[in-house]
Amino acid sequence: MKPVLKVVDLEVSYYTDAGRAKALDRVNLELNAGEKIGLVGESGSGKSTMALAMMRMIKPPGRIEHGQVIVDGNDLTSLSDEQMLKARLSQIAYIPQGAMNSLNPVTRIGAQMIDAIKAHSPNMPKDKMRARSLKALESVELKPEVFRMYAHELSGGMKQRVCIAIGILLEPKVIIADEPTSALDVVTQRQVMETINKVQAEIGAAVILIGHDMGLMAQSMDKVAVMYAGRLVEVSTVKEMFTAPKHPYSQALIRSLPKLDVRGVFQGIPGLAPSLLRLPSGCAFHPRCQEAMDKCKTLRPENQVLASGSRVTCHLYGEGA
Amino acid sequence: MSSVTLSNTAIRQPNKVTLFFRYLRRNPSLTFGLLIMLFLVIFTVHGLLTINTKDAYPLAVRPKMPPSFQYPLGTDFFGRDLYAAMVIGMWQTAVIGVFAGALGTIIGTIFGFISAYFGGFIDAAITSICQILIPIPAFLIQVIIAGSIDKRSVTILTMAWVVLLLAWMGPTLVIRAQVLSMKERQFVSVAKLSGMTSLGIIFKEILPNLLPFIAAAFIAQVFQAVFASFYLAIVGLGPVREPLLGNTIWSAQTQGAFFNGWWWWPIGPAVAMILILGSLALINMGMDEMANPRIRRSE
Amino acid sequence: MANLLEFKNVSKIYKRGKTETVALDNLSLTLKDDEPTILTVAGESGSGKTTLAMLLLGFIEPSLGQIYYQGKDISLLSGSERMSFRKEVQAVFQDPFAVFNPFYTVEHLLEVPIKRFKLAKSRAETRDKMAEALTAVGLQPDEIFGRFPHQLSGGQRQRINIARALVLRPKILVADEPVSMVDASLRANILETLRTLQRNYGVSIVYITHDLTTAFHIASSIMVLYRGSVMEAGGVEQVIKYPQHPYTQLLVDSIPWPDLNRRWGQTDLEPSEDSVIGQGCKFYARCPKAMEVCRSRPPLFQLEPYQTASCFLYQEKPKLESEQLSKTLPV
Amino acid sequence: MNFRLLSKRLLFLLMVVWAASTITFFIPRISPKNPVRERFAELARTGGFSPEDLEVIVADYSQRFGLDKPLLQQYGDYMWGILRFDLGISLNKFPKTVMQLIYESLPWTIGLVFITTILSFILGNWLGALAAWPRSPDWLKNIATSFVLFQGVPPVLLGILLIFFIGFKLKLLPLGGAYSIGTVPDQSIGFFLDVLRHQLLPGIALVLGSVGGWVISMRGMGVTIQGEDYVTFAEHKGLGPRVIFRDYYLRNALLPQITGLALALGNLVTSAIVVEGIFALPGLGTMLNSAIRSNDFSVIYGIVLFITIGIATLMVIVEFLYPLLDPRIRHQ
Repeated sequence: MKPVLKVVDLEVSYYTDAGRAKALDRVNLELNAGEKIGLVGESGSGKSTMALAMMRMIKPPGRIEHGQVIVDGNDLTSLSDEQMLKARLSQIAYIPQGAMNSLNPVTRIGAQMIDAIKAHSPNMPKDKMRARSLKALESVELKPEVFRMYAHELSGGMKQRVCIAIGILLEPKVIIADEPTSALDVVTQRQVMETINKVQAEIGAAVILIGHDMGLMAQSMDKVAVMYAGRLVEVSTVKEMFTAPKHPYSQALIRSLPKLDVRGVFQGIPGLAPSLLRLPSGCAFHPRCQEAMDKCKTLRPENQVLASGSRVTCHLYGEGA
Repeated sequence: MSSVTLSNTAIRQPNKVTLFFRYLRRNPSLTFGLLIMLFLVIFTVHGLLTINTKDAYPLAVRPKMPPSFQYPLGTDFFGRDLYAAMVIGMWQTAVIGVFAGALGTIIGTIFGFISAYFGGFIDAAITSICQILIPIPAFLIQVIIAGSIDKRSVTILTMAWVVLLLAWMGPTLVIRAQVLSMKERQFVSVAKLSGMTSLGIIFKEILPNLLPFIAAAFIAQVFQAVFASFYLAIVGLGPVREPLLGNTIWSAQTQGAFFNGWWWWPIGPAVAMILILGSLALINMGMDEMANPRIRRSE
Repeated sequence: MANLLEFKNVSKIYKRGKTETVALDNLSLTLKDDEPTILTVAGESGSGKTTLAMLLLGFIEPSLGQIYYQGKDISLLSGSERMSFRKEVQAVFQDPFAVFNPFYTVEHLLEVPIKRFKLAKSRAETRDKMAEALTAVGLQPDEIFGRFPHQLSGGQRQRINIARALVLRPKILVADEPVSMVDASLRANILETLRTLQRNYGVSIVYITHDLTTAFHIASSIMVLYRGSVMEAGGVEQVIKYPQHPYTQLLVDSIPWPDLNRRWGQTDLEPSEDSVIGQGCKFYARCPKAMEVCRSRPPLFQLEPYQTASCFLYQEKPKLESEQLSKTLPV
Repeated sequence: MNFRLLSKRLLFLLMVVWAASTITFFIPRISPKNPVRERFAELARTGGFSPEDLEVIVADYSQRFGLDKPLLQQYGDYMWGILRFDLGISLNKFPKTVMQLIYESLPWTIGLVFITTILSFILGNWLGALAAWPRSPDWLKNIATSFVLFQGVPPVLLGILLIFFIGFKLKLLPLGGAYSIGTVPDQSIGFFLDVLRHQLLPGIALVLGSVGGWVISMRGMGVTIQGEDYVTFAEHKGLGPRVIFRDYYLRNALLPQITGLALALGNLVTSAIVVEGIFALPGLGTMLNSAIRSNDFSVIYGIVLFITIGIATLMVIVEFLYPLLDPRIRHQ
């Protein structure tokens, strides 16, 4: 199966007063149509930067240094600005984290849906745009009345669903959801996640869910990608990740999770996340790694595919091990 | 919060002076404002040390002289050396501005704190008084007050008082709003839990955080005070004897300076006033930028 | 066995114009002096859990009912009693950044309580006390002193908050969502610190959260609130493994367990839109099992020794007076 | 519209009017200066009559103006007069009433103030929005931002400089006056153009002097709005910069500016009054100027009160129009 999304050697830096911070360091990722992947990591690990880079929405002082984002055969990084505008939403859509404030407070929901369609197909007849918007609202299980409402008349969960509806208006190939439920209660969170899964299945899009809640990943994703200090350290299927995580960081992450069967057994990851301004040499995780070897301090590990299908960036695996 | 997490081994910070200059480079309005202000201060101080104060008053020098080496800004119809008049005028403007500005800010800060911290009836009273007074153009009230004072007894200090009377509402409302939002901040709850009293919380927890706002309010007040005293003087309600900048323009105006070809008479004080108000406005703007830095979004 | 803290039929009603919001509805609760426990108060936003915390800390006063601390009504405490109440009932808040005054370095947070409650006689002793508290929560004092809050990580900041409470040797610690803004990988450490506190220093912890997974792991008992009323309460293992109230069932069923064997169930999710509560069960409008009798307010029914639910599904079970609620909360 | 809100706002308006009139009533009366005496003492100095006559005249006038009555009764009469739009009689242009004088000058000031307010609102907000908009080219940002510099400059000083450079040095436009000396006011286009020519310099001074304030506040507003999630999300939707600028950015940033309109009008009126004096334009300002010069106190108080009421009324009107523009307020 040909991947619908290919991220190749993506690198993003932020230029600050204190120096250059590599927020994304040679990240590679592939995703098939209809596949759902969760992107996890501590804050500052580069998850959100990854989403913004894929949308080509990195703003100064940040910059995409190099790399490609290929959606359905088109390299987004080589598009002109105008072409990129068209590609957003129609090729690759983004569902924001702060749904509370992501809708324009002074225009109706319907107008905000229609202007999105209009930006991509200016010649579509008005009633067709309207019909399409109403259909999207229906997909996310919102009443058609929402079309004529304002953002402040909706609850948090409803606003998040409006954002999802906007995201699927043009049936994109890839949907990026950036912590879409972080501000919601568990029940609403579950409703929103189920809505995302439902619309994803309807249009057959690939989904990237960014978050730090491993529970959400376990409940609704197919694969999990773990980021650490701007680097992708492991990509595995959910099953593999929760039963046999490969990278020591992933292992620590899984160990830190509360379990259902035994109460009171969990442990955190010792140490602190490194500053992106002065990353440790070699493997960035080595100061916190319990299995660190000498070469981890000097040599940066390469990404490799294991027999299990997991992709991992660690010296413990491969010929050298 | 920035997207960069600082680790244990914190990045070495350059010293404070370097940081300040680096900041100035990024905040041009503050830099320009401060530079102009510095120039004005040097000009005035230098002038006060070198001029003969008497030259700023009528019948001191030959009248109606255009700018020359002896009288760099010329002399006026009444026989005043306009350079000496400008130096004295700047000094007096500074006195009015700082006096009314400082007092207005202090009164406003106190009222703002009282209003926000105690709430209830006191708060309602103070805020409604401010809200009712604010739509009334201060200048017009000042005209009435200044007009009701015997012209011969108007001094620089009376000017300052007149200006001050309507200068406290702005800072009151600003500080009140700030204290109200601070009160809701969690560090105030924690201070309560740590056993601090209301008074302690006001002075030790809230006040230090408001210093930038108070400083900004002070600059804004000085601006307002200078502006107001200038307007009063320019319509002839200033202390008539004093060479206040507005007064000089007013007398040039009443003597038809342009029609008579004495163009240098009003131009000097006009430019000086523009520099004073302009530098204050720039500093104020720069401080606004400092107090509300744009928060960069991060993950 | 003296009662450390007692809520007696406490209600908190907020009035805004003509609308009244019942934030907490007739709650009775007791914490014992000699049995340090961790009690979870769970619920979504608007359930009244934060109101409960504010009442407990004495920041707001109940509209109805009384709160007693060591047998005395906290609204009638004398000066010295008030001081010791202040010292002994402490809190750790959700946002580990907002509790720091941005004007000061982080030790200000620890210095103030030591000075105010006169816990140290000299500067050196103050410093020792601060260092001791920081060490107790697993921090290196040298790495903390002299820093500003933004120079520390979220996990470090939250531990300093716990250290602040620890300095005072409180009897009760209200932990209001202490880990929801901390990275998942650091949560375990913070929670572990809290539990050590309870065990080693005999502090009773009221753990307020909407996250049942962490509650499951550190608490011994749980009380589930919905719109100000107790829906279900009891031993944490009992309630989370075998929830009986439809609301608790919905909550537990929606927990995203990081466990492949425990998937989200198929419970029908009723829309959570507001509807008139009236005099009936507060969950009536959303309840899949609502009956005619639910139009009146259900009392608590005792299901197990350590489990009670306010639901007519269990009306054949013995009624439990609301004052007896604490009996079903194991220590 | 909500009836309670309406009555609340009207009460506010009444309070403002009451406060303004009370201030204008009491301040002169607690001062030791007797306005009537002041006025005639001046006439006496210029040699109209003897000091003995002065006392008689003052007594006569005081009686005619009701100044001999008890203070509270005067206050009552005064307030009652205001309610009937009666601001008293001019001391100087007796027997003309203050209201008559105001009506004569008002159209000039209204014309100048309204046109300049609207121009500076549009220009200032447009420039401010462009200055904060990240996609504006640098030169445009710099030009827009440089208008901020005018914020510190009182229009009257700009007026003086304009008179000097454009009127006096270059002789492009008249130095002052409402229309050329010798022309007779009529309805012709020629006369209209002549008036416009005379209003141009004061107009420019007022617009330039007030535009900076709008640029600053709009720029600040713009910076806040462009950081809002809905603007970012609009970009994620693939909307063009034009649509985002107009529908998401400008529209939201402009709303709070509208509330500032009435207050800005107050400042502009103040400036216009002073500028009129410099340019010798007919209007409330010149009237106030000559009233100050001739100690015509009833006219001074009358003008102050009239303008205050006008501005407070406009504030209330703006506040009522605001919900029509902002759906969030409308639904509350």
